[in-house]
Amino acid sequence: MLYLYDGALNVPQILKDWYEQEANSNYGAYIPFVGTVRSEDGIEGLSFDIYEPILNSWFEAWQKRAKERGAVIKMAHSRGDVMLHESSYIAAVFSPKRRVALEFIDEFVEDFKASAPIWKYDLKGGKRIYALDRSTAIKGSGILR
Amino acid sequence: MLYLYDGALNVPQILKDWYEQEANSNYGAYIPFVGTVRSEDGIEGLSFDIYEPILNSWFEAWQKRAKERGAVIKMAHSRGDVMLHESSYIAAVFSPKRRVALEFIDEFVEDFKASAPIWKYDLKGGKRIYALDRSTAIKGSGILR
Amino acid sequence: MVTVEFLGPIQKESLKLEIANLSELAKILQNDEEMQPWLENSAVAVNDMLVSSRDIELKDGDRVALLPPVCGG
Amino acid sequence: MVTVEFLGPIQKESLKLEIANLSELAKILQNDEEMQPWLENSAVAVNDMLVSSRDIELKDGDRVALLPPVCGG
Repeated sequence: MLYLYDGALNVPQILKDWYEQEANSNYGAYIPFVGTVRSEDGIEGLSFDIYEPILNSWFEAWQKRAKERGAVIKMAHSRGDVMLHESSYIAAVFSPKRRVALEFIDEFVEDFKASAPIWKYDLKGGKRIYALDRSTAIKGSGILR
Repeated sequence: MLYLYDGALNVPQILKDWYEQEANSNYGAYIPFVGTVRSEDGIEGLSFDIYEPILNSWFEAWQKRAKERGAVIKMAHSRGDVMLHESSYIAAVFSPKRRVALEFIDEFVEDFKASAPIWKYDLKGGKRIYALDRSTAIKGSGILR
Repeated sequence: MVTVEFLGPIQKESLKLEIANLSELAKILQNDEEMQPWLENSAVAVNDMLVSSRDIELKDGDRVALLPPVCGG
Repeated sequence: MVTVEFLGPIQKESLKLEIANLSELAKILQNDEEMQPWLENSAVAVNDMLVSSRDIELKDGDRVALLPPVCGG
């Protein structure tokens, strides 16, 4: 339930597909988080690199944690360029009860930001500039220094 | 940005409409919470009464709090009957940054549960039974006892 | 004349009463046995504003509402 | 032979090295001036598992990856 797309996400379609996939699973709460490219610092858009093998194992570990709490997670992310006001990221939690879903979406999105092997670049003046200042070193970084 | 409907909500349509309404507002995060009727205790569905004047003023107070933090809230709720696996509630927060949206959706949904003047009934054996055991007395209740 | 409405699951027709404050309303409703449990757990709004004390003066045309425990969503 | 890959924004071709552990890799990369800042802030994965210590033995066919700071979403 991890979906990677080239370019911007079709948000209404993905939110609809996921809702319909779980329509008969008896979950009481569905909380998607949608991340959209904001206009700031004169960027034209963002671009993303993804390292899939580690993203997959990171996601599977979260799916297991979700399952232990009776929940399920879905996630979609863009590869390559995503322009202003387009969306690059959707994460969603389904769970029987609202508290689990509200807590899980927060924990998941924060760990995603800190750990998922995805690199962000600003698109500016036709160049692709690594967004180092907004990036987070993965826990345990620096062991080779 | 408070929408009341007779019967179940068209979730994909509402999520799409809201996304498109704010497509150029430069919000970076969009977090809807969707509440769906679960099969439990042999119910056939739920039914809702709403007292709109107080719901409107409660919602407007929250919209003002959201605005102070640069965010906006939207909410949809059903009136009357909503059957199993149909949805009766959507709340959504849009904000420039993710932390505000993640915190706001949690606070909003919890206060909604505790304060919004909506009454829930189980539909069971053709009857409409007030769900007192799952209901919360509004803060300040009991002053006439 | 003050109108008193009973919201949601409270099965009671609205009342029109000559009362000057919420304490007078409390006395009237306490005499209605079916209202006892609702008085315990209901909130009160005057002209659609929730109030937290009985010390509210009422004037002609005011509307009082009783709101029993809620459960939206 | 161990393959070393540099992910995301690190502009460096992958290497094939005869090394027995991550400490040997560290010594080699520390001699590459352009790699200095990346060694400070990159995490290390061996065969796609993140590791938290240099005390990892490497064997023929292992794959090491350097992961610089991330920012998905």
